[in-house]
Amino acid sequence: MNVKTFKSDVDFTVRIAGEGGEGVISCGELLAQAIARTEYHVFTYITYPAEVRGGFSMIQIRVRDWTIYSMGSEVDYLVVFNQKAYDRTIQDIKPGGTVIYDLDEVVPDQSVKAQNVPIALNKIPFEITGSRLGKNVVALGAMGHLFDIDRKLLFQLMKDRYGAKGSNVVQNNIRILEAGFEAGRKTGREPKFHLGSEPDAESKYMMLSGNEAVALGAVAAGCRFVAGYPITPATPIFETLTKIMPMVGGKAIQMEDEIASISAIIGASFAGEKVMTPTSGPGLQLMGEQLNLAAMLELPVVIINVQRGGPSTGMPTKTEQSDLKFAIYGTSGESPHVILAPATVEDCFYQTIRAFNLAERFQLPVIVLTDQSIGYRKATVKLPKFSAIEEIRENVEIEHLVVPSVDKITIVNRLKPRKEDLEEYRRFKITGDGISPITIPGTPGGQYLGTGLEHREDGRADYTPANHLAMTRKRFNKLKTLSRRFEKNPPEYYGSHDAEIGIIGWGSTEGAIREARYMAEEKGILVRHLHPKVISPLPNRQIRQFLLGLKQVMVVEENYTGQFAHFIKGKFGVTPLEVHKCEGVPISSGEIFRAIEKVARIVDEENITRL
Amino acid sequence: MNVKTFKSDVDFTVRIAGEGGEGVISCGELLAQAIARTEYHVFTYITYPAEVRGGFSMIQIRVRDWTIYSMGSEVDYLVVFNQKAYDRTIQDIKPGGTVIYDLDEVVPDQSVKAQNVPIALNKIPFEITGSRLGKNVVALGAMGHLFDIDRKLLFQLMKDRYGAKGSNVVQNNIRILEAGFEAGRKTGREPKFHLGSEPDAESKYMMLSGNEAVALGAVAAGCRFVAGYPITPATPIFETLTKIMPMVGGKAIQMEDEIASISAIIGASFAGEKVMTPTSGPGLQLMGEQLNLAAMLELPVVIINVQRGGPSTGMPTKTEQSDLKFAIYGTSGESPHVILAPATVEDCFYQTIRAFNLAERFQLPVIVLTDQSIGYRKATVKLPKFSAIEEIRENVEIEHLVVPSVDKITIVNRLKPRKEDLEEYRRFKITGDGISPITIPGTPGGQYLGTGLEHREDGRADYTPANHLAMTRKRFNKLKTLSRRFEKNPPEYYGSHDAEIGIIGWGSTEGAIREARYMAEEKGILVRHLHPKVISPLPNRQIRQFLLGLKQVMVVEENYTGQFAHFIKGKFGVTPLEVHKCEGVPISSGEIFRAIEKVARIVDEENITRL
Amino acid sequence: MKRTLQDYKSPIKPIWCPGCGDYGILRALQQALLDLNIAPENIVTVSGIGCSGRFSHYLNTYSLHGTHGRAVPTALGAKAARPDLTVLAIGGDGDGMGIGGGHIPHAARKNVDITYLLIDNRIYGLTKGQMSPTTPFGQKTKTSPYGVSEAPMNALAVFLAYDISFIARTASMNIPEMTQILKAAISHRGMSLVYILSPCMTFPVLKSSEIKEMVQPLPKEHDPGNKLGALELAYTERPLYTGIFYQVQKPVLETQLKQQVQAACRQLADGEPVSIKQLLKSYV
Amino acid sequence: MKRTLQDYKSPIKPIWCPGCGDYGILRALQQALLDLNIAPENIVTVSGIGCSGRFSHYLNTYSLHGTHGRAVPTALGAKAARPDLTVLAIGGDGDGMGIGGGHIPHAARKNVDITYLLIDNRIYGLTKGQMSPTTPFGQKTKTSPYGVSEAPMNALAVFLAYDISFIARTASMNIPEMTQILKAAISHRGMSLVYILSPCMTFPVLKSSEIKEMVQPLPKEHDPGNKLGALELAYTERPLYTGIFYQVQKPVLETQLKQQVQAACRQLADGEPVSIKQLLKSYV
Ligand SMILES: Cc1ncc(C[n+]2csc(CCOP(=O)(O)OP(=O)(O)O)c2C)c(N)n1
Ligand SMILES: Cc1ncc(C[n+]2csc(CCOP(=O)(O)OP(=O)(O)O)c2C)c(N)n1
Ligand code: SF4
Ligand code: SF4
Ligand SMILES: [Mg+2]
Ligand SMILES: [Mg+2]
Repeated sequence: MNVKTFKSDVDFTVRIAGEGGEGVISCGELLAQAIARTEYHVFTYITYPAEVRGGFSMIQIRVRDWTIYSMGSEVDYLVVFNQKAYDRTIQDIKPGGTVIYDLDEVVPDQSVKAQNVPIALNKIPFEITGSRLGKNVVALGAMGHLFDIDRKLLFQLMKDRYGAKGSNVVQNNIRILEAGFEAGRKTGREPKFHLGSEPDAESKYMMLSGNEAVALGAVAAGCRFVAGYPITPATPIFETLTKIMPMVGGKAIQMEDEIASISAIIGASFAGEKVMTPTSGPGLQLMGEQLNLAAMLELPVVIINVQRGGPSTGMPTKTEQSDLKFAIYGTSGESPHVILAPATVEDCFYQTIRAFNLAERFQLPVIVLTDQSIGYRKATVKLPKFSAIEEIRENVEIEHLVVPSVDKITIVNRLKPRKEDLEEYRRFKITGDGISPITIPGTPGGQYLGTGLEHREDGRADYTPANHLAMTRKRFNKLKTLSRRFEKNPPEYYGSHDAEIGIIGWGSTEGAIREARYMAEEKGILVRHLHPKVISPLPNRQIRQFLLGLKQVMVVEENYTGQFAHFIKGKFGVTPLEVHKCEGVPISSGEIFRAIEKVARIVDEENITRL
Repeated sequence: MNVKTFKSDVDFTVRIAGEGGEGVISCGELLAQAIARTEYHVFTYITYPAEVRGGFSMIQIRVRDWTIYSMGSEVDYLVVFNQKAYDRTIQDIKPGGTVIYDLDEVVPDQSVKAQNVPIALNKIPFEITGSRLGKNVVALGAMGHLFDIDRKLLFQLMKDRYGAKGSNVVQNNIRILEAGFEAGRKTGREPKFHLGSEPDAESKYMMLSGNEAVALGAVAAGCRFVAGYPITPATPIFETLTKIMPMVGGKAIQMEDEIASISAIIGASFAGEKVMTPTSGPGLQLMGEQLNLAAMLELPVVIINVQRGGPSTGMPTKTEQSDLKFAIYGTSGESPHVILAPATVEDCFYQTIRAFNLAERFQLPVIVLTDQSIGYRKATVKLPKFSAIEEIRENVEIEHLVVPSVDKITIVNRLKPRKEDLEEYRRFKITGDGISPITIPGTPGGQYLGTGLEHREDGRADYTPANHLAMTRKRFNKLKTLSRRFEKNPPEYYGSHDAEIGIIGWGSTEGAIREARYMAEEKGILVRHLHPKVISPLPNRQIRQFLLGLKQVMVVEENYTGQFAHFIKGKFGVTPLEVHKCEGVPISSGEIFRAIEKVARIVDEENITRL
Repeated sequence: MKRTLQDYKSPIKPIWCPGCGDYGILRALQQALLDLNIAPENIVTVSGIGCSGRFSHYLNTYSLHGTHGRAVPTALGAKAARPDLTVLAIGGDGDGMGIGGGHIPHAARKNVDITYLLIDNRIYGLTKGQMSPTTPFGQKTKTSPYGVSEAPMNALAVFLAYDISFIARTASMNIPEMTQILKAAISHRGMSLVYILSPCMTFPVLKSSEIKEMVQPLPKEHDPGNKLGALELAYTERPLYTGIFYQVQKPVLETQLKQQVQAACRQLADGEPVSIKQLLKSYV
Repeated sequence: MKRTLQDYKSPIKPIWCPGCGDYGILRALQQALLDLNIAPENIVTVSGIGCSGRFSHYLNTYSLHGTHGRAVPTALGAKAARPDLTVLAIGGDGDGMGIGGGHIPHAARKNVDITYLLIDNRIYGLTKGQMSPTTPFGQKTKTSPYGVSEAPMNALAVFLAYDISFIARTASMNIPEMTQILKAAISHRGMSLVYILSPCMTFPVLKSSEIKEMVQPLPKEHDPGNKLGALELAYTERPLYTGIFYQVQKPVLETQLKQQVQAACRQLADGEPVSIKQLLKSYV
């Protein structure tokens, strides 16, 4: 990786903040969408209030002429709809940044070094429509002016968004938008960025949230059966799927709770479908018993767990990486399952496909751990090479399993029995790699009993000591086979081989860590960064190789107890420096960078030897 | 601890085996009960079939003139009701042991070195009553003869057991029992042990199963509200409580499922009661969301988890220690709770009391992990000194918390607010030790909001970053306080300080490890044995001290993946030799002893230095 | 001491959307508690998760805002443990008929003396507009973009089949009627269910105007002791009747539990509860 | 190919207690499947946990013996995924009305075309004799040593209120009647529930002789389309009627799901399902 890629010509951050119900998010999303149609990259981060109305709400948009790795820590443009929002966010403004605010509602703090741009956010729409609604559209127009966005593009997007509400609403909004442009112009500030005058004719980028990427990944992987129950912040995955599943001939069913949801997908998987259910901590909590059943029946199921602030109901609209140990150990007794953690919005798409491939190939539950910040983050995602999507029906060699990527997507199905397997079919046959051929209903002679009780190869319940040991071993053997496969991949880390400091992270923090590394490299501190996607079973050999030669390793994660750090410590005998954040908001590159600096000083001063 | 105590004059093991429905267990229990009324100690181990009728069933009874630590590995007397039971158990007979069997149903293996005692187990009752039932009573009579048990005592016990079925049933059974004695006499074998002629007039011993000990411990601790749902092997705890709770003025309610059970006890704890629910793995699985709620509301609740063979429905009637990590990490997000693991039947009583004390004092959920083997094991348990049961209503100093024992039982209640606390009552006030005074309904001015959402000190929902961090810290602070208290206890290990080999175990394996240590000491191998009862949070200092000077440490547990060993490895940087058994049956002292021998050889040969 | 409405209000200001039906219900509930003059410290309120789950935040009672769907068994535990308290459970249509629906018949069978306010807005409000068990067939919502394809539940009929010992329906804008019903419900010995139609402003599947149009008080001649009659009225779709559909006296959980203690103690030698010493000695 | 009863039997021999009602039910079910001549490989059987949960072990079908209380939503998933299969769910009174009771009304609302055999022996058999939701008031069991203190559930009334589209009651010893009912239930389009009274020999709360004494076929004139009539008969305690109480035609889940696909595709340019390429491009 090259240090130079960190520098960009265009790289700025906009934050819009207000109260739930003021249209904060839609304002930001329209802006982001408009920019995504240009040649620039966009990355958004959203905080919703837990309440439907009221409560603090914000969206942050980073715009860049190159791949974006994180939400950015300081804000160039701040748009605030009321005093509370101003007070709560003003400390994040970059010195000299621009603050747009309602001139009647907000009294800016004169001690802050910023360019204040008061606009009549409330009055303007009121004069046009007689209603108090529309300040978000004024703000959008004002930004349209400042960033020199093509009006027609914004008009089009407004039409797409509000068209269903009738032409009157669209017309009003367009008039407000016009007035917003005018208000922007009247501030006397020249457009700073020219963000493309025409929608990019043949864009190669989708604009996706992490949640949407997961939903699309499932469809791409061949999933045609989803059962779910709404829960923040996973609801958008399910909502997206209720819309798109029927478009591809699939099914998405809302159930009465999470237990019923996972039960339904187990039934559907037993019947032969590729299945999934999306949820968040409290929902996954209710699914454990059935998750265990799926492991025991050796049925492929994929569960998406969009982590939120915990424990208990906790902070539904906030982010946290605190379900790691729960996802791994949250089932009674001992049963194998796999945990994947996508690192970016794009990765949400590919790791979801991978989750299905692994679930099907190894006949076990796979949990994909994302979180609120990645789920609600929107980013530009490159379209995959469609010519490289390969559907392989079944019996893919384990050696040929690859990680799906923009260049190659392989779809893997479960192992079908050969004719001779059906002669005296043993569903849970003990094999070298632990995987037994599986029949689906409709196959004559393939009938079998799948029971959550301990059972023999032929499915019959059997509690004898030797059988329990043999079948436990068989089930865990699948995990071993899987580990062995992935151990063969080269250790995929970023940064310099000569670094003395290593950072290990997982999930949504990748971008922030990556940027922190760039910042460190600029200061001459070399850092190596490992970000495993398969986080259980851990890629032992890869991590060991990564640790080789380091003087200090840091583990970055968003929780209180340092869950991933414990694994690294327990399994590899190192004592990592734990960088946690447990505040419901993502860790920033700045915070990580400061930790790196500190470690660098210690490594220097204390003359630590390499691990 | 003295090596000599291992040797006894009377120490023998009886096993009765047959099919479910043949009265195997009641035969064994009557025998054990009779012996428990003498001066001898008794220890039983039971395997039930999962089916109501049919399937293998057995009970093993060890009799000794001194404290018994384990079920014993070889059998002196084997009673088998059919060929299947014979085939399945004969390999466990001690060379020269006695085998009693039905002469019509069983053909003994002549290659086995045992004394065969055929008896007409089936024919005798048929001749008396015309029914096929009663072979267990014949066997009981025959053993009555062989062990020289007072007939009157057995008659009395039969009356107690079958009295409710009518005098006819009792009379028939007594006639069959007589015939059994006669059949025993006719074998020509002299009574070998004289097991007391009269019931001990003033016995100081109870005969309890681990499950009963838990139920009684709850009552002793002041628990007066239980809600539960039947699940093997925890059902007897709940059944016992439905009977005894009303006797002490308490309440035990059967709910529609485990979610409702834990919900009800949360409601009752909120209302001010000491509460409990007993369950097993799949049930605990369903309780996680509410367990988390209790942690967030900081309400005392005690959950008993009687572990069974897992995962999923698994092997309900078999034993396993595989819910350890699940008990610790089985909740979403990060919330503190405490895990206790009783080591003996007696300990089930005292650790349950302790669980309530800790739950109340620290306002958090405490999980007591027992297992099928300890739950169904019956043993003689010394009555506590009643004069030493102290009920302290509230505000016990944390420093004064002691481990309840036969000599001293202190009952601890939750921390009540003082008058000034109520002036502007803050239920979740941040204090030095993390514990805030708690009101119960009916207290004027004590009204508060308890929510599973993240909240401020006064209970109001609050998701701001600083608040989440502060409250998470507060909740975990309670665990820290608790750890600090227990770290002050001296490391409680058994065996020699000079030992080079250490064994760490937890839960029901204590007796087997203890015996294995004695066996090793007899061979001149010194061993040190640590058996922590608080297994989460782990007593770090104690374990560290225990490890000091060892050359090799073994961790013994009954599961597949070595769950406790992972903690020891992860937290203390040692690589323990893992001795697992994952077969649904308890590990025996012999198996552990053989592992010790092997380790001793390695330590010797490889000249390992002390840790 | 003369109590006022203020005594039942917590210092937290409601954050429901303007016009939300929950405001009226909160108002009526506070009024009912005041009219019955129940000391706030003797009230336990347990609520589920949803917009309606927020009630516990706004009442100056011992308030437990638990998890989704578990308000009723939690309230049951509180009442069984402390029969001296007034215990309320509150939740929405998703909370009480979706995820938590399995608990209701069993609370009914135990006939625990709690009052359950089930607030039906025919939508999942808090999670922003997904279909609920009472959303009408064909309705488009965020999770039924092609229209709901299942039949809505007739909640009243189901509750009658559960034989809950007090069952009433009312509407969030009928504050006087609702207050009267709530008073009757709280005063009833045994489980009482007050089923409240309430509009959601933000996801308007059930609009205020529709409710007003549909509801009508029960015919005067209806006998609340007549279950089949109540069922027939529950199946009537136009009008949607409001009032007390059903009320009977049945054994109450708390009394039953007391009788268990009496029965247990009668079996004992001296008819008194046993001490721990006696209890342990009985296992010798 | 002429099938025989043998084709529906798995090689595993039942281990129920002698005289257990489950034997007769197994027999009738196998006979019904044979009479309908359904290929064993096209049948999915999902059972819960309990003595009655063992049915899946003894049928030569695609059999899933799941967890306690989840047979119905699991079966629902199988059927929704594969409408071509015949899907059965089987469980006991504890499994289906206790822990699993919350799922039934929602399967009913979806009207998924499965047949659910709910076997009521009024006790928890497998766990050895604890009270269940239908154990009579006052009955002593292992967890009600002082007598059950709650009202038993009137299961039929509840199922009628759920509006399950086919509801019948029968008894385990009435093999010919049960076979006929099972055939009608399996042939019914939509969710069918066959509620079977069955004696437990080992924990005899409901005895064979009692059942025989109590049951009687429904009056001939009963119209299964008349719900209130069915409710009245369901409330009749003596005799306990057997036969088809209720049968109506309603939209079936599988059809509804198909219609969703059609609706979705109609909205698309060419009326054909989209490819993954088209789908992704719509997010550009
Ligand atoms: C176990 C669990 N699953 C899902 C959720 C998400 N959730 C919160 S409220 C709600 C539904 C609320 O609807 P309703 O009960 O009708 O209440 P309303 O908001 O309409 O008053 C859901 C699904 C949750 N909190 N917990
Ligand atoms: C989650 C869970 N809780 C409890 C149990 C224990 N359990 C197994 S079967 C059963 C009740 C069975 O009763 P019923 O459904 O009436 O079936 P029957 O045995 O009478 O046929 C219970 C409580 C379990 N297996 N899983
Ligand atoms: S979303 Fe609906 S139910 Fe929720 S507060 Fe707003 S109006 Fe009320
Ligand atoms: S316990 Fe009862 S229900 Fe279970 S198999 Fe025996 S007779 Fe049948
Ligand atoms: Mg609602
Ligand atoms: Mg039953």
